[in-house]
Amino acid sequence: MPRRLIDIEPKVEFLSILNEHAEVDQTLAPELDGDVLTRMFTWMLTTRRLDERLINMQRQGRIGTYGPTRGQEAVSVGSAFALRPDDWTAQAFRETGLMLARGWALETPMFFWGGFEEGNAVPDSVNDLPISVPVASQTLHGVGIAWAMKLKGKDTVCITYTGDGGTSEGDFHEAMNFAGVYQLPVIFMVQNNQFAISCPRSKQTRSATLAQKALAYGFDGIQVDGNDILAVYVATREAVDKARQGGGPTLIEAVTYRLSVHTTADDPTKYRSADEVKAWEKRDPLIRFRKYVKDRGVLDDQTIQGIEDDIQQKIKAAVERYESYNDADPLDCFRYIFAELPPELQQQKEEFAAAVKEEGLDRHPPR
Amino acid sequence: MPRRLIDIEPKVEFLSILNEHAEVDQTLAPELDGDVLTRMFTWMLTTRRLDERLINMQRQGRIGTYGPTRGQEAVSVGSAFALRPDDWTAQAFRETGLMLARGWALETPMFFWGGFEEGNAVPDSVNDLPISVPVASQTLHGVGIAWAMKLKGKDTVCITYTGDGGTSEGDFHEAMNFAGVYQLPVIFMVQNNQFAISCPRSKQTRSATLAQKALAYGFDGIQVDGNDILAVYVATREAVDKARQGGGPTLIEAVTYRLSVHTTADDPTKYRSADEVKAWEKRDPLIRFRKYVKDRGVLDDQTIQGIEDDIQQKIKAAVERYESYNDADPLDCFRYIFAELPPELQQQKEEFAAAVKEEGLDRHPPR
Amino acid sequence: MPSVTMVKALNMALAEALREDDNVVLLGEDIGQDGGVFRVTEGLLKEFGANRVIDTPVAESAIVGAAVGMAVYGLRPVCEMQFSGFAYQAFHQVEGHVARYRNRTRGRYTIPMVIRMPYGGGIRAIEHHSESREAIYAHTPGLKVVIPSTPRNARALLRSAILDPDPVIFYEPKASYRAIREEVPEEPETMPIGKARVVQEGTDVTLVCYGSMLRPTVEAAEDLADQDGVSAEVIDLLSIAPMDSDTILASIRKTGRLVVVHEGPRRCGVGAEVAARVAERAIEYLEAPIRRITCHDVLFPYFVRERAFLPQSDRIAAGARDVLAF
Amino acid sequence: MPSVTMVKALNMALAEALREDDNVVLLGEDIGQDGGVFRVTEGLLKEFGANRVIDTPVAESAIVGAAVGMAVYGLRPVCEMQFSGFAYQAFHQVEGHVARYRNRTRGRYTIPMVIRMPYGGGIRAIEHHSESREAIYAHTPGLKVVIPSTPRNARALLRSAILDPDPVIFYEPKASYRAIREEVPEEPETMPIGKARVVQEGTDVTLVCYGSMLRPTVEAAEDLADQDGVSAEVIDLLSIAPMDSDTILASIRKTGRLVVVHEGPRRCGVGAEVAARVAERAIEYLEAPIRRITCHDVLFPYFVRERAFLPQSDRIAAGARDVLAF
Ligand SMILES: Cc1ncc(C[n+]2csc(CCOP(=O)(O)OP(=O)(O)O)c2C)c(N)n1
Ligand SMILES: Cc1ncc(C[n+]2csc(CCOP(=O)(O)OP(=O)(O)O)c2C)c(N)n1
Ligand SMILES: [Mg+2]
Ligand SMILES: [Mg+2]
Repeated sequence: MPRRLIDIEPKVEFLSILNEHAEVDQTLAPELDGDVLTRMFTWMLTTRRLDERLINMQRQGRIGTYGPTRGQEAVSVGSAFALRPDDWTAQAFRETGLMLARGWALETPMFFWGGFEEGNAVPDSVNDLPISVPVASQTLHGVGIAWAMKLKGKDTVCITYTGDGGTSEGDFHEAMNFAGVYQLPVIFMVQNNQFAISCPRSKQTRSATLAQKALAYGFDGIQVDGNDILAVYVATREAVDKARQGGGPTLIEAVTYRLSVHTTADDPTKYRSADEVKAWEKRDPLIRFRKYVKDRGVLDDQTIQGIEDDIQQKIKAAVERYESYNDADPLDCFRYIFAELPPELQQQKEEFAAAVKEEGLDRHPPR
Repeated sequence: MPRRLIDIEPKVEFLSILNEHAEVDQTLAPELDGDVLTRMFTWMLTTRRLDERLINMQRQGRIGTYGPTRGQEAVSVGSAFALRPDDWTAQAFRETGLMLARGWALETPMFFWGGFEEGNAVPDSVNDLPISVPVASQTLHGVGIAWAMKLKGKDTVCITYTGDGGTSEGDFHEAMNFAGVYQLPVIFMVQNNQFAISCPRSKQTRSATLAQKALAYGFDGIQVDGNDILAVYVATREAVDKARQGGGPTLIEAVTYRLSVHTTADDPTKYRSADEVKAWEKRDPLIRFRKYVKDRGVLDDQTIQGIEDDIQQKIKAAVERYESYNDADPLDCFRYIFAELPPELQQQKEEFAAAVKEEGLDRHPPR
Repeated sequence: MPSVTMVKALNMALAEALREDDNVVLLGEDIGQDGGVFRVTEGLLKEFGANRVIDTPVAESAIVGAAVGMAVYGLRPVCEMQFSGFAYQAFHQVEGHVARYRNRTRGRYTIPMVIRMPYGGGIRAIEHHSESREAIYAHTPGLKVVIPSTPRNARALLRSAILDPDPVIFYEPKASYRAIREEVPEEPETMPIGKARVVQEGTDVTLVCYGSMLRPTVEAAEDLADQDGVSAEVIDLLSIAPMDSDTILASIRKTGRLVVVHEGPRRCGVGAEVAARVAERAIEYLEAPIRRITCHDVLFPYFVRERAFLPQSDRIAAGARDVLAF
Repeated sequence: MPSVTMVKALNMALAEALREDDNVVLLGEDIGQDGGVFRVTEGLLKEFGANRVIDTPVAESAIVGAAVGMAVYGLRPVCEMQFSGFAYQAFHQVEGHVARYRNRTRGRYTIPMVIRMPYGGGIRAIEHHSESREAIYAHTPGLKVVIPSTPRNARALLRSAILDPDPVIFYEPKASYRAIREEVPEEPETMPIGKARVVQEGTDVTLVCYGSMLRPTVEAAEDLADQDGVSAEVIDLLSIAPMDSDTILASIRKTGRLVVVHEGPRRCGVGAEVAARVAERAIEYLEAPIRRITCHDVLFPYFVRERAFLPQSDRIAAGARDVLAF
């Protein structure tokens, strides 16, 4: 047959379990015990509350420009729960929920957005990369980590995160391609929050879904409701299990929405309507998951209030740790550049030390 | 339906018209009159003969390293015939057939591989970019040209060429994505010649076809038998017509084979078997097209011999023009760098001129 | 004469170019609907439409690479890289094609393109948003590299860059975007690319700077005058490729002393080039070692530590005192 | 002691590293089955297998970016860029991550990585295959940049680079790949990164060079001795970041005259840096203007014109005569 359709493999799926009315598809819902559901809920709520606090801190000038995560908590928390502690992650910059659920300190994001390298303090026991600012560049690091795991014969996996905008970068393509060629235990989580700053998803790429981009690399893609933590969890879990067993990579498109500004320097009224935002606020992942855990009798208003209080306590303590930190020695830039400082940098360090001392900047308070 | 397959659009096709036994599918064969078929054949044969000559010239040290095109003539000649003169092209480095069919001088490839900038002498009447060496980088230039055409309201198109290896580069991805987003009149011709130097197609990417990569960008992809000039012509023509009418981009994967070395510096016995090459030699695009034009009564052995003689004459004349060219002034590097030479470069030019004169290199014969 | 910030001045130059020449098109991330993350392109989409002011996906190589095609075709693209720290994604297109097309085709195809990008520290930004790496472009043959320092010269130089028949990297000191206002004429003006500006004449020491370092350098010159009675000559390079050797050398022949100031790293930076030119062509006039006041050859720190890291007027004045004391 | 080419010496160093440390892996285009387009990795796939010597698709950013992940995880990747002219495709990974990870994470994650790439002209290659742009890496904080010049130091320095806990750009002079043979010891050896080598002592003029310029520079020194009775000191930098100022300055204090030689463009090149260091710290010893013998700030020509373009011993000797005549 000289002119024929090519049958494209694999197929691309869509998955939703807990919809915006908090209706749940029982056949698809994962079996998670009350403790896990409580922790999921707690981390989502913590992420939300920390986000609110960080916005306030930015307004008060206590940190710099900040990139909120409001509305996207289900993606980063849900996927975090599908991982083992010995798995690795390579985040972009809107995965605060992941960091928290993986065990990062609550004050670490304050340090990051506050202008401290201390904001990349990966806890000792945690295998995560810090925030990566150049869009999509970290997808390649995730590939490299997964590759190293495979070469070393481990059964661990690595998950990388990027945004809808990130899928347009060459690095995303090269990462996906290497992952396919070497069948690496890597999961590409694309947080499709509908915008790359002002660029709407529809103008980012012409493909109907981001999930189908996996077809270009010969591996599985799945689109999930990213405001549905159960769907995110299930899809990630399946991808992780498959990767762990040598089944190779998966692309997960999590369809969500950035309810807040791109960063605190951004004015979204320039590029989207209040109505659109309102419509998405109804699909808030936290509202439906709160209802779900209540409906299932896992939590009630009182226990939730207890969790709220506990979170506020913890955030308060984190803010105090952040604000009382005073060790911002300008000479640090010479301390971590190389394992051993070469003579010419030793000399620059001395020159610099003398200058900042002379200028009274050596005891420059961090804020 | 909360878990379902996503229907992927558009579809990807495969096309073959004139198979390796020179059997033709009459329903699909384009209606081309004898004159066109003769010219197609002539350019294919010219490309083959010039290729043979260039390999000889390399062996004799009359040019430098050379990248042959043997076996891939149907792709570049066939696609050239689907274009109008006012269309543009952005080639990689294995499209000699395209250059010739578009009107480039026969000696120009000699200059290019002989180490002269004169090897980029685009004829005045021709809208082609010169050879582009950084793999896949030219796909973006093709996109930019198509974009300019669209912005200017032209009905012209641009075709870009790259190899199977080129599809792995970030630039290919970014070019495809922009083409889709802006619905540009651009055709991506991928010469899948099964190798990127030593890397076989199967290790270049995991996707079953290269054509299906178009799905990642929401536009049409088609795989054609790249050793079948009729299929190449038809697929390109359809893509060109669609683009001209505002229908946007197309990816064409032309499945072919590099019958010769990657370049004359390459030793393919390191990475492929003689048997494999032999099998592909049977699928030589020239053998089947020669049979086709003979079967159709367009040419006979005698007319073909006449064409051969004429080609040899023309190549001989081209070699003479190349060999008699003696104008390789080393100062040229200062002549074309900017429209106007800034003072500091004027000064460097004088310094350089004095040095080469002193060293006796100002009259350095080119070869 | 309206008094404007550099952001506004750049906006004016872009609007003027778009108005005068249909072949001018702008491309970049968030430059249309959003008006640019620094608002340099504010209002331009509305006035000129989406075919002239083009919002792109997040893909720097595509922006520059597509602009190469546009330029070859005959347009005059003006690309914006959102931050200089993300222009490396496009560097292979810049080095491989933008800088080469005229030479490669012996003038048949040319690249009348401008690539604008904000650079430098001082705005309390996150990683990759504070670096200065102008020397990388200055080291790349085939490019011109222009760095304005005030609203008026920013507007005039951007106009010159857009009118230039060859590619220009237009490196914008983002710390100066809104730091000062300056009067600009009603009518568009140009400035020659490759000419430095003697900001302040002096006889004792030459301070060479550009971009956002102009302000602290002028302050240092004032301090030196006030506190030491020293007469410093301040040169604002404005273009680092080509670089105006004549103005620098004339000054050194007068003062015999050189301090070069920049934000970029020291090793193989613009300061090295200035020093080398003086050591080649005016060594006999030098009365003291030259001095480079620059960021050090380490990574630009996150912002709580940047104030100490960036050269300030104190450090520049101290450098001048050193060479004066020799 | 076997006598080997630089290609073989590099091959030995790679084999030794692969043999000694399971964490060493090689990645690159055509480095496995094909043995590398210059045959530097010949035989390694066979000895060490496809998990250690990895053929990749054509994607430079992926090679370097994946190697970042590998390095963070604990491997010691050695990447090959097929030509330095195609390393720009990965430059954002180099600048953005390779150079930064240790500093970013305050030592929690480190990048013990080597990126090898052949550079330079003289092999009659097509466009993009002849350039030298080492200064771009030297200008990037967080990198070491090593440039060997002979088989023996190539082997020793590559070993040091692989053992180094931080990222090293290993810039290989391809014109020297097979130009000479040199005896190398049976046992692997290292050389300290950051130390220059005085190739030939002298008292009248200092010639600073590196990489493939070593040969013409030594020839020039011989010419100067033979024809002019001039005693030239030849310094081979071996590493341009860090750069061994002490050796350069000690020489200038002795000779009072400096000629710097390199293939890369002049503006903001390594020659500028050497000149600036001398002008900062040994100006009082300089008896003549310094001189840079380099490629000019124009594009590297296609190969029929390259012989005149590349600095040769004549041009270097002429430069030395100029500064000696001052
Ligand atoms: C390579 C690169 N280009 C540009 C930027 C500036 N920038 C920061 S975030 C962003 C948009 C990213 O969009 P997306 O990937 O959808 O992530 P989101 O911000 O929506 O989470 C851009 C363009 C950058 N950080 N890196
Ligand atoms: C960016 C870049 N990387 C590497 C090279 C070296 N190189 C030249 S051709 C080639 C293989 C290209 O393969 P493919 O795209 O399939 O084209 P083909 O040679 O088969 O025509 C490589 C790796 C290059 N020219 N450009
Ligand atoms: Mg987004
Ligand atoms: Mg190929």
